[in-house]
Amino acid sequence: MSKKLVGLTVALTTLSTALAGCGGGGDSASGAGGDEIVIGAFSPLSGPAVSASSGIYATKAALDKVNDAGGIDGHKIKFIIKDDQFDPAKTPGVTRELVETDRVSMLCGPQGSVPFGAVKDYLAARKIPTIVNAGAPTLAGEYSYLVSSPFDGVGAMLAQFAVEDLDIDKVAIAYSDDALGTSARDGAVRILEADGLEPLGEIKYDITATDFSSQAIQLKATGADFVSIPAAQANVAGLVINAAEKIGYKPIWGLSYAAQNKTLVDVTKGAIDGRAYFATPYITEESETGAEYAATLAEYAPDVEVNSGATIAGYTIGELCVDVLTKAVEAADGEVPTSAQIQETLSSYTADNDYIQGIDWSDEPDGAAAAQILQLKDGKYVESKPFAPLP
Amino acid sequence: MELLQTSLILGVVVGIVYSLSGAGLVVIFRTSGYISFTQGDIAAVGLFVGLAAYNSGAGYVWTALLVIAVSTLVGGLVGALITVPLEKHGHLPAALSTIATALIISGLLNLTVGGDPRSFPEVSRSEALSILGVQMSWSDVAGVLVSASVFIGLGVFFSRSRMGVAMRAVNDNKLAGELLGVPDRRLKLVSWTVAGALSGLLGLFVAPILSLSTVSVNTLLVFGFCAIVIGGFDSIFGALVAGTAIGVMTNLTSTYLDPNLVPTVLWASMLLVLLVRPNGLFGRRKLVRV
Amino acid sequence: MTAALEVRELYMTFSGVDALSSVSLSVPQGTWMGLIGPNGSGKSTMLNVLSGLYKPRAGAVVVSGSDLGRVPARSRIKHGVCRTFQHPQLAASLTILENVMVGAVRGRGASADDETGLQWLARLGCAEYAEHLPAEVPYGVQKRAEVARALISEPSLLLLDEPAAGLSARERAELVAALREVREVLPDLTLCLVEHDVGLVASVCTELAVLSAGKLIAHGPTDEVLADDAVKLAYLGSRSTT
Amino acid sequence: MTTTVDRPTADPGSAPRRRRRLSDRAATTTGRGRVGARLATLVVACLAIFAFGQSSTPAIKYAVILSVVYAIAVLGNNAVLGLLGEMNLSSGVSMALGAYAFCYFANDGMGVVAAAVAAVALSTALAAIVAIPTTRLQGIFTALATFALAYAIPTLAIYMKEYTGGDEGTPAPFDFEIFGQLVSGSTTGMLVAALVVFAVLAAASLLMLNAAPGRAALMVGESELAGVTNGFNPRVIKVLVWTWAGFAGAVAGVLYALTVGFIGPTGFGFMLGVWILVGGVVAGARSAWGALLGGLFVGLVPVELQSYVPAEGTSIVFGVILLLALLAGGNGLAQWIERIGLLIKERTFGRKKVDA
Repeated sequence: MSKKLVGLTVALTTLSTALAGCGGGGDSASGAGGDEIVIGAFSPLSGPAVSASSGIYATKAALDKVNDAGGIDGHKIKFIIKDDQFDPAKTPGVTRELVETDRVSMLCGPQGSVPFGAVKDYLAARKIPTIVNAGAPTLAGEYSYLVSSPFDGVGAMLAQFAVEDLDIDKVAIAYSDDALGTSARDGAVRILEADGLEPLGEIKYDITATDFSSQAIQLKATGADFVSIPAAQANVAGLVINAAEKIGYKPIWGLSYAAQNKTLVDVTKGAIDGRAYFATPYITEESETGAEYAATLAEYAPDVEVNSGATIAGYTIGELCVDVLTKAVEAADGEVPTSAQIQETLSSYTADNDYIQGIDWSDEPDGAAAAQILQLKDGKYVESKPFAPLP
Repeated sequence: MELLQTSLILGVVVGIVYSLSGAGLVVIFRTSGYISFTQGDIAAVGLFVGLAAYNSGAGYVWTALLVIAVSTLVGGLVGALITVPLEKHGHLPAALSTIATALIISGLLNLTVGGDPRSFPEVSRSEALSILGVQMSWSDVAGVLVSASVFIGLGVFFSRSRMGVAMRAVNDNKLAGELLGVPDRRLKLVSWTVAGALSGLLGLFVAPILSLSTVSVNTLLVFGFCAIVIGGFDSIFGALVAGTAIGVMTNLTSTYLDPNLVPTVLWASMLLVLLVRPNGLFGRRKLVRV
Repeated sequence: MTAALEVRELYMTFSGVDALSSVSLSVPQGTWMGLIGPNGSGKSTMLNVLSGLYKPRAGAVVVSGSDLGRVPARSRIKHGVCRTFQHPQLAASLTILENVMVGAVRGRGASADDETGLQWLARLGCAEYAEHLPAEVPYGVQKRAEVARALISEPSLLLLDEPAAGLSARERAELVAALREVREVLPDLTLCLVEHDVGLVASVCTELAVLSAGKLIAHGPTDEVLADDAVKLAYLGSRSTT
Repeated sequence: MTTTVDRPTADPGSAPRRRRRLSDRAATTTGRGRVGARLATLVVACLAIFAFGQSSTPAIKYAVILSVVYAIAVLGNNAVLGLLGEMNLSSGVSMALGAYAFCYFANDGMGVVAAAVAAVALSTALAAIVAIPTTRLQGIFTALATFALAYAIPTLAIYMKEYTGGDEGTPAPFDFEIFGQLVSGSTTGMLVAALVVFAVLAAASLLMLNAAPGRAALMVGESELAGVTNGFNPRVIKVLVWTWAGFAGAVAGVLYALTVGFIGPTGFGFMLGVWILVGGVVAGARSAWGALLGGLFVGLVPVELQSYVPAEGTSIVFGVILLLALLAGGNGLAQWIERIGLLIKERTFGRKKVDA
């Protein structure tokens, strides 16, 4: 008996060592020390949240464009994307792989507030800086830098737009009881109160619900002419809007870049065309810079939806990463920068360029302090109010 | 007051959809004694085929018929090829095989059509009538009417037709079906086919509201489960009443309590009903045979 | 001396139909009583009431002087009541001996060890199957194992539910021999035997009770009851009337 | 009086001495008996997992650790599945309870060990309370009630955000050290801690299965009527089995929190309960060491599979594996491995010697 057990143990151990060899050995040579700048990100490439991954493909397009133009001072960027399925139990695993096996020097555009929340402390402990593609203000930290405007400001800007530009004082808010939803609500309330108003209703919804008729009824009962749902993703915003319009309630809708994509237009069957406004810190496809963006995307990521908020955000982050890395390479005298050098660049970085306005990470590592208002008109997003600082 | 009555009316409308989701499950439970976890995926296959036809120019009626036809076929195939043969190992493996089928179908759908939600055609969004100040679209009216006729049809089927009576008997006693001249296996296949058709029909009402994705019909399944548990497993009528009650209850919970408590309230009320009436509100009390 | 089993005015109703109606009988200690009657006459119902699985609508069940009305089924083994089932109820993953020893855990023979269990199995003629699983042994052995499990709990009242149902002629003969062995070893045991095979009942029991449509129509010494006209009528039923 | 029925294994002439011992064949089909060999297998399996984890990349090691954590939940759920034959879809709920309570206590200033003990105690008590109504149900009713509960957990966690951190989740202790070893993430300390806890619980469940508690649970699970008439209280026994499952789930939840270093509501969706159940079915509901296979099925296979199958299609592979397991009789991989082992043993030593 014991002899067989020993045999079995040896066999299993050999097998496991062999398996481990297959898994790990391969890519270790291509890590740090070469000519490449190795950076990474995680994203839901599969699973229920897969539609959010357009952002990472856009980030990659921005980096590919630079690589094809010769890289940064001769250094090519190696961008490694891992799939975490938007599942915070999987995120730490793939992040460890990026940091410990692939030895990335920074993360560029990993997606999702909750997944990033699961690794924020780990990355800080490993001193790996990250430019995060997510909106929760609590994610900002010593090593994590936000690009997207804080939802507090987005909510405030939409409320301000309704009251001052559309001249509507009957405003209601719909929100989910999470970090994004509540901060957007608080921002809107703050602005309304400053104008001596108050929201006619603050209606809560559950993003996983199958029935939004209760919210529709409550919104209709407020009698508001402008309903703001700043933090909603397109699919949820679509369900809320559909439920309301179904019972004959057709207000003007205030949304943000989170809902700015074809899913919303498709799900609502174009019913809100002309009645939907989006607060976003990102460029439009129609703008001058947007033309270059669209051309790059058409070349490097042709399958990705061009005028989606998530895609534009991802691309912008890619452009920012290039800018940051360029400065870091300069600081490293033309060599591949270390994580510490990138972190140093980030901690004093400001951006006021074609793609993004109002970033000053030397002060706080939070997102763009400026945004514009777009209107959905004939299926296109057109500028309704130009870039302005968030109220 | 208007808030309350609107909540009630819309609760009934959505509750009837829940009931319909329960009805398909009851049909399978009646003959087999377990629950299918794969009905939502069967519906999704039908809906995506239907949507493809619609996008290439088929009218709504043809689209709807195609959805039901495909769901019927897929439902029948899943029952005939996978689940019913596995019953020889017991109810638990058979029920688990429906989970396996659900995983396979959803994987295939994710590979082929992807995860993006998209809109699905409906009967008509224009207003048909107004009840107590609540507007109802033609889709709502069609949903209520079709569901009502399905429930009446199933009720008549189970109480009048030879096969329906045999279906009722077969779960209690294997021989009963044989005595009525309908073989056990055929009854089960018929129930899977009918359940497939019902899930396709359900999908036609769900997809326009929730938008069509690989999981949209599935998310309703838990409400169907609760409807039949609360209504009583072998009672089609019970599913109707309980589904409607759940629709109203969830709507009121969402309006007056907190939307994030809806699933918890659902679970608690289900447990409560089971404790007071273990066979559901309208289920027959079964005698323990010793 | 108190009777081993006394049943007073027992009523049991299923959805409005009386399955047992005003049944009263008294069985002295050490008596082996056969409970017979046509299908649906209430025999099994009676056994289920005695073992506590059914709650009667009215009436009392008194065993060795104590009223079991409020004693749940699971506690009756402590009062010396134990039973077998028409279809053997053995745990499929426990060996025959382990199944037998289950009777000792909560029964009155808590001190019984494996040797006692083996002894009972040997007396019932199935010791060699002790370490087999129920699915591996003949049906007759499964039924006798249930008897052994009941006996190891040291019951004063043993209820056997159709122990011969489904057995071959040879297995029936083995069962009768086994039951006679039991009577020799435990002369004080009171037995209530529900069985279709009247011949088998008559060869084992000294008393017979006859149920028909929920009513007790006869109770007395075996030969007297078998000669009773009412019993013949009830048993031969429609055949005698045609 | 001797029986004349022809049974090849019946041999009245040489009655074995230890009558309770199961034959190898019976031991394989029931998952009982051969305690010594099974304990040895358990230890070997744990050592093999340790060797595999140690020799892997940090990411694979992390997945292995999570697999061992899931294996603990599978182990608990297997008691409900294997002993009572009930379908429990709420193992993820027990994990969520344990994990949330642990983080709450730890973030509240309690020491890590004290927080873990308090969390497991609280979760086990809650599991017992929920088990009281749940065990009144049977079969498919149990499955649906636990399904509805599992479905409710993520939104309930958001509702109770004061304690759970809502959608943003809550951090778990990530600097806990024991014997100078850091127990967090993909450290060796974490791997050893998870394996030791698993081994202890698996050994306990193996021993219990072969002792009085296991026999009582089997009696009630496989033949409730006989259990009742022989003096067992099925409700009490069922509540105890479910409480054990809740306890194991809570332990897994605590270790999960330590491993991941963070918990959020989306990690505890109803699919987690489905996976844990399916892991038990695929690996074998009666096998203590088999629970490790179940854990790997839940924790490692999905990660590894992505290298060979497009990520969107991995669920197809899972569905097919589950179907194959069910077609093979639903007894699980562990039993098939034991059967093959038995076959080899019989071939090597001859049938007679093996049975004696």
